[in-house]
Amino acid sequence: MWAIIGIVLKIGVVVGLMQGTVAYLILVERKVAAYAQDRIGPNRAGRHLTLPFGIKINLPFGLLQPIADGAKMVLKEDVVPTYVDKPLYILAPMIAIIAATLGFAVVPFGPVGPGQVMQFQIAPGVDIGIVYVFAIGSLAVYGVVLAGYASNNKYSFLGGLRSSAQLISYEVPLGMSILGMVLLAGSLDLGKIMAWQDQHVWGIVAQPIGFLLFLVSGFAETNRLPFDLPESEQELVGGFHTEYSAMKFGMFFLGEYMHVITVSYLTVILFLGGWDFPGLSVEQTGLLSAILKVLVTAGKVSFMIFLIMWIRWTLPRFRYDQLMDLAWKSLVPLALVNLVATAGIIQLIRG
Amino acid sequence: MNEITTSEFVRSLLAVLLGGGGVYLMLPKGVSGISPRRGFGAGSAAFALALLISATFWSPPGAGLSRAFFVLFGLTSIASGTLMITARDPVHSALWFAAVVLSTAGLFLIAGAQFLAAGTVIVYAGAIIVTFLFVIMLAQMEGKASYDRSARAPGRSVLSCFLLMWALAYALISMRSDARATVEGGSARLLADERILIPTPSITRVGNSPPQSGLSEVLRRASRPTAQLPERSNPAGPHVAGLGATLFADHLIAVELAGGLLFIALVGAIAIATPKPPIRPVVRVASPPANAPRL
Amino acid sequence: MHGSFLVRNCWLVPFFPLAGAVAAAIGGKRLGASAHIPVVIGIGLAFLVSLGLLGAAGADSTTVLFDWMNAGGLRVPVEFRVDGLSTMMLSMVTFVATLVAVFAVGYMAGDPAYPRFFACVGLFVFMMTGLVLSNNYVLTYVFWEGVGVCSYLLIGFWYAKPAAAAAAKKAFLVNRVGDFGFAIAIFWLWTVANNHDLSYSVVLDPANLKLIRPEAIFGISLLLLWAATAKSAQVPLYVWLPDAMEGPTPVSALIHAATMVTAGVYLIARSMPMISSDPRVLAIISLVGGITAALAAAIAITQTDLKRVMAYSTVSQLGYMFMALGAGVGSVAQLAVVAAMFHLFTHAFFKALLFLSSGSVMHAMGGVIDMRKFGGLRRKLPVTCATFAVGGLALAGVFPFAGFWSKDEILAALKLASEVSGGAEGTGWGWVYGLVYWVAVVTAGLTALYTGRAFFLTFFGPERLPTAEDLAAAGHGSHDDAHTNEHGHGHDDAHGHDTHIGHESPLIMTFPLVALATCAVGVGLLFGPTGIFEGHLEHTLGFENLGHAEHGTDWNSILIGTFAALFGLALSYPLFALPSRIPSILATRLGMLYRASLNKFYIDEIYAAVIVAPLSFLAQLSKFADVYIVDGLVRLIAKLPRALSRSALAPYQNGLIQFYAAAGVLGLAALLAILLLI
Amino acid sequence: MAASDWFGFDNLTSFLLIGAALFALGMLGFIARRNLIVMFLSAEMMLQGVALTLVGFGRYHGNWTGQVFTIVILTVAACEASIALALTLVLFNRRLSLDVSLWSEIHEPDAATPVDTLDPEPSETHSGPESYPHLIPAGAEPPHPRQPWIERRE
Repeated sequence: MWAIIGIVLKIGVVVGLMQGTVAYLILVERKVAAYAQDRIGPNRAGRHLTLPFGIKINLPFGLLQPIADGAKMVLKEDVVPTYVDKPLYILAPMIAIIAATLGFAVVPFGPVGPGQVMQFQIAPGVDIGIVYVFAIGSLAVYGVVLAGYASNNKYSFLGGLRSSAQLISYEVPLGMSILGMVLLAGSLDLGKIMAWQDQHVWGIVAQPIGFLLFLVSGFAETNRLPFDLPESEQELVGGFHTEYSAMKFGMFFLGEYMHVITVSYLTVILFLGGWDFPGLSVEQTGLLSAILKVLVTAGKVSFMIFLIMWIRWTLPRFRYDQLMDLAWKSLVPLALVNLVATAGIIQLIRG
Repeated sequence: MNEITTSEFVRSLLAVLLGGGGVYLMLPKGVSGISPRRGFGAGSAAFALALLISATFWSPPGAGLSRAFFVLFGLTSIASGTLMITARDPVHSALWFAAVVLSTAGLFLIAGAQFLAAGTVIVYAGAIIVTFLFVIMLAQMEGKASYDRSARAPGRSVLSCFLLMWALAYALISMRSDARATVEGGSARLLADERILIPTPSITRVGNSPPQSGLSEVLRRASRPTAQLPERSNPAGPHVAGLGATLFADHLIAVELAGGLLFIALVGAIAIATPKPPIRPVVRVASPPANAPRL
Repeated sequence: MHGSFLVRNCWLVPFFPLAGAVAAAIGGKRLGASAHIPVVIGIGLAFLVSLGLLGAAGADSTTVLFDWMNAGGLRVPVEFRVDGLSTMMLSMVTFVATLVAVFAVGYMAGDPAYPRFFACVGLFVFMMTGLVLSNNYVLTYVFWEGVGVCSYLLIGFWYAKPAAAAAAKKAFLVNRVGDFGFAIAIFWLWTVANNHDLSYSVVLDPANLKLIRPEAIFGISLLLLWAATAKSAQVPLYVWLPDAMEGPTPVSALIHAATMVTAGVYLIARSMPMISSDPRVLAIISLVGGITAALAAAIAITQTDLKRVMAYSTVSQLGYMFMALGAGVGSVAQLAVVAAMFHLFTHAFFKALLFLSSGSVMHAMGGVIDMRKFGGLRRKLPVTCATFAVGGLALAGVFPFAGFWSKDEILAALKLASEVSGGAEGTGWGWVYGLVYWVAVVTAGLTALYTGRAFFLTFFGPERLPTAEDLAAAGHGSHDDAHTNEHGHGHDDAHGHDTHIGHESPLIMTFPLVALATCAVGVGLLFGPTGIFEGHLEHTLGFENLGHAEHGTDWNSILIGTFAALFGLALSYPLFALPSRIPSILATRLGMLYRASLNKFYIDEIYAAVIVAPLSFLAQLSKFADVYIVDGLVRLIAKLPRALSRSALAPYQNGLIQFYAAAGVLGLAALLAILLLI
Repeated sequence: MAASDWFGFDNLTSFLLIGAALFALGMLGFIARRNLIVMFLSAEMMLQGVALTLVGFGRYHGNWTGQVFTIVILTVAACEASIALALTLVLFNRRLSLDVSLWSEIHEPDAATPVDTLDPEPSETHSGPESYPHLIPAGAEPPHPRQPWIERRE
């Protein structure tokens, strides 16, 4: 019974934290975009704020902007266009956000394993870990496809079509890119993969090609630039979410950023050592080390998120045929070669 | 009718009759006099009742939460399946099938097949159904077609399939009764083989030799007859590792065959689907510009 | 060591010709005019191996290659036996086959189906050597049928020619009659054989033979004789052999003179330990041989076709062998078998020689073989003339040629047999042997007569060449009588054979002639008086148990035989070499006899009337019943469902795949429900 | 542990019942629906039923064979989907329709044309929520479009 309550608590904390983080990520994104374009970005919300009891605060960097954005989202009129397929239209953003959230169930955001003070993972000890993440990730495409179909709008429809093809295509190299790491660690459990990296080397050293493939495919899976063809504003005027407004649109937004977080976490765990840092090792089980490890992970993830944003505002968008060529003619063969080579080398070394 | 109690017989018959009637009402068809919406509503109500009756035959494994989840997933899978075959819009059909797949994956989890659950979701929900959706969208941009609104001989189809379902269910239920009856001293008639009473049939036990690696070991296991597979293979090890070990050793040939099949299917699909002129009998658009992107 | 290695690998003997045949069959198109190379090499290699085996013979050894059948009580391994009899036969077969194949290279040159010919020849040698080597009756039967098939293929080699096709069919059918007897014999033997083992080494073991009831032995022996009469062309089943001359001449030489027709003799000789225990069978064998020998010789005298004369001569000489085999009573048994086999051995050489010489003549005459159409060829064809003369002298049995020695032994054996069987303590069949003895003597005279006739008609008298009409009748100047126009190949004038008319054959054809002639002179002298042959043959399964009494040289028989031969030859010279009217006068005087002989004593016609016509009538009857009654019923029955389905079931074949699926499901569900409820 | 780990014959039967139901429903969809794609989906559902049965048996016997064969089924399903969809696209390109009734040439050469082309089975009318627009309860109601929504989509 207590275990269930504990799990529910954990779920609440993690989901809540993520939602909050996402809100602030939007702010970060806007700031990064502004710096990339030599602007200032949002800097008003939170300044000259008067709280009750006359307390005046002056928050920098527009720190309250997310709250304003959120309020706007929630309070706007929720328009359901006339000719949409209503059940699917409503279902689509739900799927988007649920799929993004569910995947986090097995992602360790700190040290896991026997002997730790606490399992920093909602569902610890799932030995199919990474496969579960992919299973849930593969459901995310429904949100986009259904949104495109249900909107009953040519642009949205094209966005949905593009999205389905793109996500299916990039799932293949995505799945294959991590197999090298899985082979090395000998487990699908994310915690064990981190432990292996602690005892040996980081995945980015052991599997540089795998890292690259994962990064590229992960970008495509999150539908972010340079792979945001399903929504590309210039061609499809927003693509699959053209017809969405208010909180439904906000849910897509939320889902996208949660995807970014998940992909960042996975990259960090699989290729950047997770909580691993000079001075930290698997054997340390104390509270202090646990906190340190969580912080280290969070720091790496923050860097990854920044990297993703950076790339978004740096690189131009692919053309659709280039996108497909990249997946099927470059990434898939490369991933196969990488996998075979890794397996061969492992076999050679282990005898 | 000795092996099955009257209550069970009546319940199963009721469930199949109600279910069949319900599905008949739910199927798209142009019967005058009944509004499709009302028919669908009545049908789904009847079917839900049938579903509940049929759930009385289930005895879920595990305890507590696990049992609840089993019932939930079981009901969802069958209900989604029914909705899939009665949906007017093929996109809805595909989505209901996705629901079937997800429920089935849940049932897999309860049966202890975690990897398979995830794999089913990835392959079916993630790839196959999305591809279906893609094709439906490509092919049916006009919306709902008339052929989606009329089932072929719904009465006849429902009759055959629910007769089949009832026969299968009857066999299963009566077999269970057999097991019980024989334990109590009755006689088994349907399958006069006492092996069904043994919880685990005797598969030739292969000595628990220490696990060896190496090609020769793999080949030895791959060429072993299936009847000689170990009864409980590596119950202690982690799930995926055990599955992988048996997959790539005991069932190596099946895996290789499946791989070959996949490859051939890939080649075949590409060969079939590559557009060859004339692509469509009705020319809809002017010829694309010379520098138009491929695909 | 060397010998045992060869004995263990005696399968090489059949293997080499088979490999050659397969190579010629597969690569025939590519090899073209050199298609003979693999076959000749294969047969030659087989001959070399046979020679090696001859040296290693004496070992009574079997080699089991693998189990062919193993079902219930029947176990048939593919096993080979190397002993005196088989090695003798092997070396003879492969030697003659090698020479004939070499001869055929020249003879068959330019034939459109050249590769097919050599493939068949190779296959035949494979079958024949397998027959000789095999160590059980079933395997022997397989090869027995195999040589029959090869014979069929080769007789009908020019299948477009109606006569050849008919002859092939006739040979095959008549042989089937004999094969039937062989099959029955094997079945019977299987039921009585010890442990149901059909191996020679088991069946012919004296201890095992004692276990078999005498009636069974009598029946089986008669059935084996039946089989042998067909394969070895004895009365009453000899009728196929003369017709078989429709095949190419090398085939006649190889198969229908030297090798295949000896299979029957071989079978009887092989089974001698079993057969010799029943004097009745022996007497019948001897009688059959005697009748055949005399009848065939009588027919041969009047035939005008050179090859046909040789064919009847072959039948007659095979009759001699049977006579000898039949003489194997009591203590004479071994002598009789040796005599028969020795005659078989020598006959193979000189008869092959005679056939090849005839072929050479035919080649030179542009396909004409009728002796009335040519004559006085001794200057045009000196080599052929000389070799033919050697062969003829050997056939007639003149000292010191090969035929003399073997015929003398046969006469001696017959005489001994009559002495042994006659008298108070004898079996009471002595009179048969006495009769057969004199038949043999008379036949010897007839043999010499017709041999001389053939020789003198061909090579003496005024020189005559076939006229243009004769050539046209023989198939437009092609090099064999069988090359008809409908054969399809353009044997036009530019082919060049017409220009050869009247010239000696090329070296590749005369070389085998000379080689065989040498043998025809030599083998008798080499093996006959020296006892080598007898000594070699003694190392044969079961032969040591045959009676072998000491016997001296029978000068009486030698003198009588030689006299008969010389008399025959002497008679033939004035009759046929010099221009004389005596033959025609004789023909008119003895009109009926002459016509009977010329028409082969109407045997074919009698067969046609007694056997073929009733069977044909029965076949017509069956055909009628089949076409009108059985077929009618079947059609009637067939119409019923057709009509039914057209009206009642066809609508359900409506092309809707779902309908089919639904029907299937409904059936499945109904079946399941019925199974569960009832 | 023992209680929750126990998987008896009755538990197996539950799995088998659900599997059988999925199988039969899939069969029903296959023979009753006329859309090619829905038919293929139904076939896949039959495969799901079989997979469930296999997994149940595997659990019951305590070995991997059931799961291994479910993986094989997955493979076959993937192959089937790829080939079937390719074929469906080709068929669609020929007739511009996914109706399976249009592909009924496999019948007796002189048999009557299938029932569908002569006398189409009755189908539902397009009376439904989609034939006129949903209006948001705000402002004045716009005039009704007279055409059904499908025709206006061009």
